[in-house]
Amino acid sequence: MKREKKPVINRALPGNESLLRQLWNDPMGRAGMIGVGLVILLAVFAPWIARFEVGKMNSKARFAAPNATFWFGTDNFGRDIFSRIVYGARVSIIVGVVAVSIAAGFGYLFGLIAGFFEGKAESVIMMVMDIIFAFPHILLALFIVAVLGKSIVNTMIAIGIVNIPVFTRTVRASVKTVKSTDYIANARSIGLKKMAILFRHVTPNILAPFTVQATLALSGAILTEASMSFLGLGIQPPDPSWGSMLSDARKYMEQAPWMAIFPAVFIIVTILSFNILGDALRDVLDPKLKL
Amino acid sequence: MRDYIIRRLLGLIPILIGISLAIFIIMQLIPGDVVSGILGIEQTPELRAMWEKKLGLDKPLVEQYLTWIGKAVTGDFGESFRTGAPVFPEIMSRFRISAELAIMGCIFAWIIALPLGIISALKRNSVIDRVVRVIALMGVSIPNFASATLIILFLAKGFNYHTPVKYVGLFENFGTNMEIMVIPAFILGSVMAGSVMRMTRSSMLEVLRQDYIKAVRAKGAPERVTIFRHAFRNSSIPIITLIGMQIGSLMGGTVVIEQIFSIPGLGQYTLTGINQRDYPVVQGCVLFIAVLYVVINLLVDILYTYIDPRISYN
Amino acid sequence: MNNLLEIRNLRITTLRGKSKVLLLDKVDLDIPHKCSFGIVGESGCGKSITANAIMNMLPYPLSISDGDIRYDSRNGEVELLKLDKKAIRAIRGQEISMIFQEPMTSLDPIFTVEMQMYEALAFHHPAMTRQEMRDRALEMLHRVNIPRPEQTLASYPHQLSGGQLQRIMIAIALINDPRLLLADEPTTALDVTIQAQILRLMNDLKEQNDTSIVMITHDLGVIAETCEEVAVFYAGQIVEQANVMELFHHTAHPYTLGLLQAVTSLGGESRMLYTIPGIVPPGGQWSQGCRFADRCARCTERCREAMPALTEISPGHKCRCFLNSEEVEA
Amino acid sequence: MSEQKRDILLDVRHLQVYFPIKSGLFKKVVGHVHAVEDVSFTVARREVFALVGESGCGKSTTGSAILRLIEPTGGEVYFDGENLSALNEEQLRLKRRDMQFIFQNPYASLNPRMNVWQLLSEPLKVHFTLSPEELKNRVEEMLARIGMTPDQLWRYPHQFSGGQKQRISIARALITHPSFVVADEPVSALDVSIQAQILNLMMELQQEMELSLVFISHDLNVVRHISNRVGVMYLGSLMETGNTEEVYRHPAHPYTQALLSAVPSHDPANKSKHIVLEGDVPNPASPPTGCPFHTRCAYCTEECRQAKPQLREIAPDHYAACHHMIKGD
Repeated sequence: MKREKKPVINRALPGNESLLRQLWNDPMGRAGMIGVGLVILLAVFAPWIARFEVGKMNSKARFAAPNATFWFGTDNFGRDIFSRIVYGARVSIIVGVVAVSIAAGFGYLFGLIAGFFEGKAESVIMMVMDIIFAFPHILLALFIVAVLGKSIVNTMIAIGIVNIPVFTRTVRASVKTVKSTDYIANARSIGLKKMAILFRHVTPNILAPFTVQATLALSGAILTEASMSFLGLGIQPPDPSWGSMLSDARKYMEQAPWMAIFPAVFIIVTILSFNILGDALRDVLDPKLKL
Repeated sequence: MRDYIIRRLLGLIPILIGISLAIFIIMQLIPGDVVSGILGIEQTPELRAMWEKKLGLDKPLVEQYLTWIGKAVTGDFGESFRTGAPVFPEIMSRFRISAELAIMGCIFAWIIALPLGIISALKRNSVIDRVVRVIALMGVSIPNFASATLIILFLAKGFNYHTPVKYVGLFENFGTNMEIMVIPAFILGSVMAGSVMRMTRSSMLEVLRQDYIKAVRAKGAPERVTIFRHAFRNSSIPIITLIGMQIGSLMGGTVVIEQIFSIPGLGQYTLTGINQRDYPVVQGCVLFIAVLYVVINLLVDILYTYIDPRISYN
Repeated sequence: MNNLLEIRNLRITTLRGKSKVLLLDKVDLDIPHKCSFGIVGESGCGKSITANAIMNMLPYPLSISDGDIRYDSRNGEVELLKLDKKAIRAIRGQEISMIFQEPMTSLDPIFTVEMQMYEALAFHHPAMTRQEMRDRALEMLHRVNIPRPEQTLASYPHQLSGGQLQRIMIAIALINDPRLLLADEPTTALDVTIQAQILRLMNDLKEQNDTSIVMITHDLGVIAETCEEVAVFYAGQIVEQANVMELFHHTAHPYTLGLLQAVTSLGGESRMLYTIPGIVPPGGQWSQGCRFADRCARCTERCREAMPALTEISPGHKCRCFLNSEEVEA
Repeated sequence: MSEQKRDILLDVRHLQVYFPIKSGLFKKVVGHVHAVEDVSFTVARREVFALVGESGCGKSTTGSAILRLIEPTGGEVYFDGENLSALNEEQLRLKRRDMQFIFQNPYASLNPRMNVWQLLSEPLKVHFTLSPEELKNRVEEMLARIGMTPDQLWRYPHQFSGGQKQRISIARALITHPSFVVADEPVSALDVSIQAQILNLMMELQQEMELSLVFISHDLNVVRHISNRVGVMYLGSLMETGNTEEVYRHPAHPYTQALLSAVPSHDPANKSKHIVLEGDVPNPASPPTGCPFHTRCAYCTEECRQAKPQLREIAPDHYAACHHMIKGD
C-alpha cells in the first residue's frame, strides 16, 4: 500500500534567512514586506520624519489644502496632517504590537496547555475561549474600555483580550496535529523526556501557523484600534490616531476632504499590507495550503 | 438527529452561563461605582442609599448575579439610568432595524462572494481569479468606517448626493427605507464578502481535487452537476462555518455603521449606552448580542447535519 | 479501425513554476477489443496520467501538449482529444469508464449510493424512470456480489467497507455497459484477501461482457493474474510491451527484469534481495540517452548518448534497449 | 528450534489493548474497540519475528503496545526478564535505549525541522554522555553504515528521497545499539525497486548488530523472506504462529490458508488458486463470539461460534488456534 502521507503543518525551512528570501521572491510577499516595512519605518522614525510638532495648532492655517509646506494639508485646528499621520503610524503599531503580544502570549500558553496536556485543563480553557469568542471583537473591546475607562493602555488590554481565543485555538489545533504525527511518536520511542518533546519537537513545528496568525492578528488589532478611535473610545486626544482623525474629518468633509482621504488611505494600505504579508507567509510556510 | 439537537442545546447551557458571568464580572470592574456615576454631583447619603437599594447593590455579589440573571431570562433587562425606560423592549425594537441591515448585508455578501469565489476556483490563476482575489483582499482589509467615509465623501463631492438623515422604517416607506439602508448594508457586507470569497475559493479548490469529483466527471457528468451538486455542496461546510462566525463581526460592524449613517439600531443603542455610561443598556445589549451569536452558531451546527450525513454520527 | 483504442505520440506536460516539464513522452499504445491490457510501472512513470488523458480529465496543471487518441465508439471512430465538451461527456461513463485507487474517497460522502448510481444512468439516459434506474442499480449490485443490495442502495459511503465501495465503484463504472474500463490501481488500497475478491470479480465480469479492461498497477502479481497484454512504463515512456507470457518468460528490458527479480527473489534462496540501484529520475531530470542508463548494470557508453527506440524484437514483443536492437529514437 | 533451546529476549503474555469509544455530551464510554485481544508470543535473541495480517488486525497496535508507546489494557511484556508493564515512566524512558521503533512512513516520522545531524545525535545525547568527538564519530560511523556521506549531515528530511529518509529513520533507531527493535511496515510506503534496497539494509544490520526484530507487515512475500518466525493476526488475535517456512508450507488455520492463497502469483502461466473469502472483517468494536474468524470460515461449526480456540502446538514450533485444524499444504 503506497499511500504517501504529506508531512503535516509544514515542510521545514532551514533557518529564517531563506524564509525572508522566499517571501521576497514572491510578488505578493514582496508587496506585503514593503508596505509593512514602510509603516514600521514611519512609526520608528516618526520624530525625524514629521515636519511639525504633532499637536501644534496654527489658527492661521486652518483647513489648508495640501501644499509644499503642509504636504497633506491641515485640519480644523491648523495642525499638519502629514505629521499627525506619521505619529498615528507610531500609535497604530505600538497598540497593535502590544495587543498582539498580550494575545499571543496568553494564547500560546493556553493553547499549549490545552493541546499538549488535554483532559480537564483543555475543557476549561476551551470553554472560556468559546465564551470570549461569543462576543463580537469590537463590541467586547468597547465594553471593556467603557468599563475600565478610555486610555491607550486600556485600549491595548481590550484588543489583547479579544484576540486571545484565536491564538489559543490556532496553537491548540497545531499542537494536536503535531502531537499525532509519527515524528512525535518517534521522539517518544527514542526515550525523550516530555518537556524535551514539547520544546524541541512540538514548538518549532507550530511556529509557522503561529507566525501567520500573529501577522494577521496585527492587521486585525490595528483595524480594531482604528475603529474604536473612530467611535471616540480608543486613543484619546491629543494623541493622534488615524481612526479619530477620520472621525474628526467627517464634520468638515465638504470643505476639507483631505482630512478624510489621507488617514483613510493610510489605514487601508497598512491593513492591506499586513494581510498580504500574512497570506504570503502562509503560502511560504505551509505549501500544502497554497491552492 | 433529535438526540443531536438536544445534545447541542444542553451544551449551550454552560456557554450561556459563562457569557452572563463574564458580563457580570466585567461590570464589577467599573472604577468607582455605578451610583456616583448616576448621581454625579447631586449625591447625598440618603439618595445614595436609595439607589443602592433600588439597584440591589447592598446585597452580596452572588445574590446580585442571580437576581440579574433570573430577571434576564424572563426578558427583564432592567431600566435605563438615563431615560428610565425598560431596556429589553427597546433592544427588541432596535434589533429589528439592525437585523434588516445585517440580513441585507449578508445577502449582498453572498450574492457577490459565492459566485465570484466559485469562478475564481474554477479558473484559478487566470486573470479573473487574480482580480477576484484582489477584490476579496480589499474586502477584508478596508475597515467599514473608512469605506463608509470615503463613499459618503465621493457621493457628496461627485454627485452632490446625501443619504437621508432621518430614519424611516421598512413598513412606513419602503423606498425611503431602502435608500437609507442600501449603502450601509453594502458596506457592512463587504467584509463578509471578502472572507466568504476567500473561503469559497480555497474550499472549492480543496474539494475539486478530491477523488469523488474525478469519479463524478468520469461518469459523464455535465460541469454544472459536478460543480453545484457535488463540489459546491461539499465545500459549503467550511463556508457556512465561516458565515456563522462572521455573524459576530457583522453585529460588531453595525455599531460603527449605524453610528455613521445615523440608523437607530441596536449598535447605535449600545454605543450611546457606552458613551453615557448607561450600564443596564450596555449590559443588556452585550448579553443580547452574545446570546444571539451563540444561537445562530447552534443553528449553523444543526444545518451541517442536513448537508453532511457523517456529522450526526460523531 | 482494428483496435478499440489507439494512442499516438501522446505527450503530457506539467507546469513547474513557469516552465513546462514533460511527464509523458511520445507514447504509442493500442488497446485491442475484448482485451485485458496491463500498464505497469512505479509511481511517477506516467501510467495514471495516461488513463486520465484518455478520459480527457487531466488535473490542473497537467496538459496534453501533443498526440491524438482514436477510439472506436459504438457510433464509429472518434478522436477523443478533439471532441468538444459535450461529446466527451457522452463518452465518459457510457463508452469508457474508470475506477480509482481509493474506493474510500471515490464516492461523494454526502449522497447515498442510490443517488450516485442513478446519476450515472441519468447522465446518459435522461428519459429513464426511477423504477427502471432502481432495477438496473439492483441488478448491477447483484452482479458485483454485494450482499443486501436494497440496504446498500440506501447507505452513505462512510457506512460501507473499502471492499464494498470498490464493488460499488465497479458497478457504477459498468452500469452503462462501457466498451472500455480503465482501472487505476483498483486494488492497491485494499487488503490482500479483499484484493483477491475484486480481481476475481473483474475477471468474471470480463468473461461476461465484451468490455476491454486497462489495468494500471505497480504490482506485477496483479498483472500476471489478470492481463493478456502488458506495457511497462518507465520515466514517461514505454520500455517494453508484450503478451503477458512473453513478458514474464522472455523478459527483454533490464528494467522489467529488475522489477521481476526484485519480487521473485523474495521467495528465493538467497538471503540478499535483488535490487535496482538508485531512484527513478523524476520528470525534468531526464537525460538525452536511455533513461534507465544510470541504474542499469549493462549500461554502455552508447546508452548514455542516444535514446534507444521502441522496436519489435519478436512478433508482438517490443523493447526499448540497445541490447536488443540498434535502432535509435528519432 | 524448540522452546527450551531458544534464548528468549522478549516474552509477550496475554497482551490486550482496548480503545474506549466515547460518545455523548459527557464523553461517556459506550464501548471498546478490541484492537488486541489476548496475544502471547516470544522472540529469541537475534531472531526476526514477523507479525502479519490485514489492516485493522491489530498488528501495529501490538507492536506499539510491546514498547508501551500505546499503554496496554492488560497482559505483561517481559524484556530480558524484566516486566516492562511494571516500570514507571522514567525507568521506561531509560530502557528505550535498548529497544527502539521504526515507523512505517519516513515522510512523517522525521521531524521536518531537524537536520540529519540533529536527528542522529539526539538519541545519543539522551542516553549517553559523550564528548563532542565521540558523538561525531558515532554519528558518522552510523551514517556510513546506511550508505550516506558526511556532507549530507546538514540537510533536512525534505531534501531526501523516500528511501533515503527511511535509511535515516533506521539509523536513528539503531544508533544507540539497541538489542531489540520493532519495525512497523518499514517498506510499505516505498516504491517496489526501493523496498528491496531497504530490506537488504535491514537484514544486514540485523545480522551485524545481533538484533532481535519484530517485523510488522501486510506483505506476505516480504515476511517470508525476512523472518525466522511468524505470527498471523486476525481481528486482534493470533491465529497461527511458528517457524516461518513451516507456517508457509503447511498453513493449518483456514484464515492463514486463505491469506496465503490470496497473494497474486508472479507467473501468468501458473496463476494461484485463490481461496476467496466472502465478506468483510467484522467490526472490532463488537467482535463475534467464539472464533474471531468463524463469520467467514468455510469450515465453521457450532463449536466455532461458541468457544474461542486457543493456540495449540500442531507440529514442532507450529501453533494454531482452530478447533478443526485442517492440515493444508
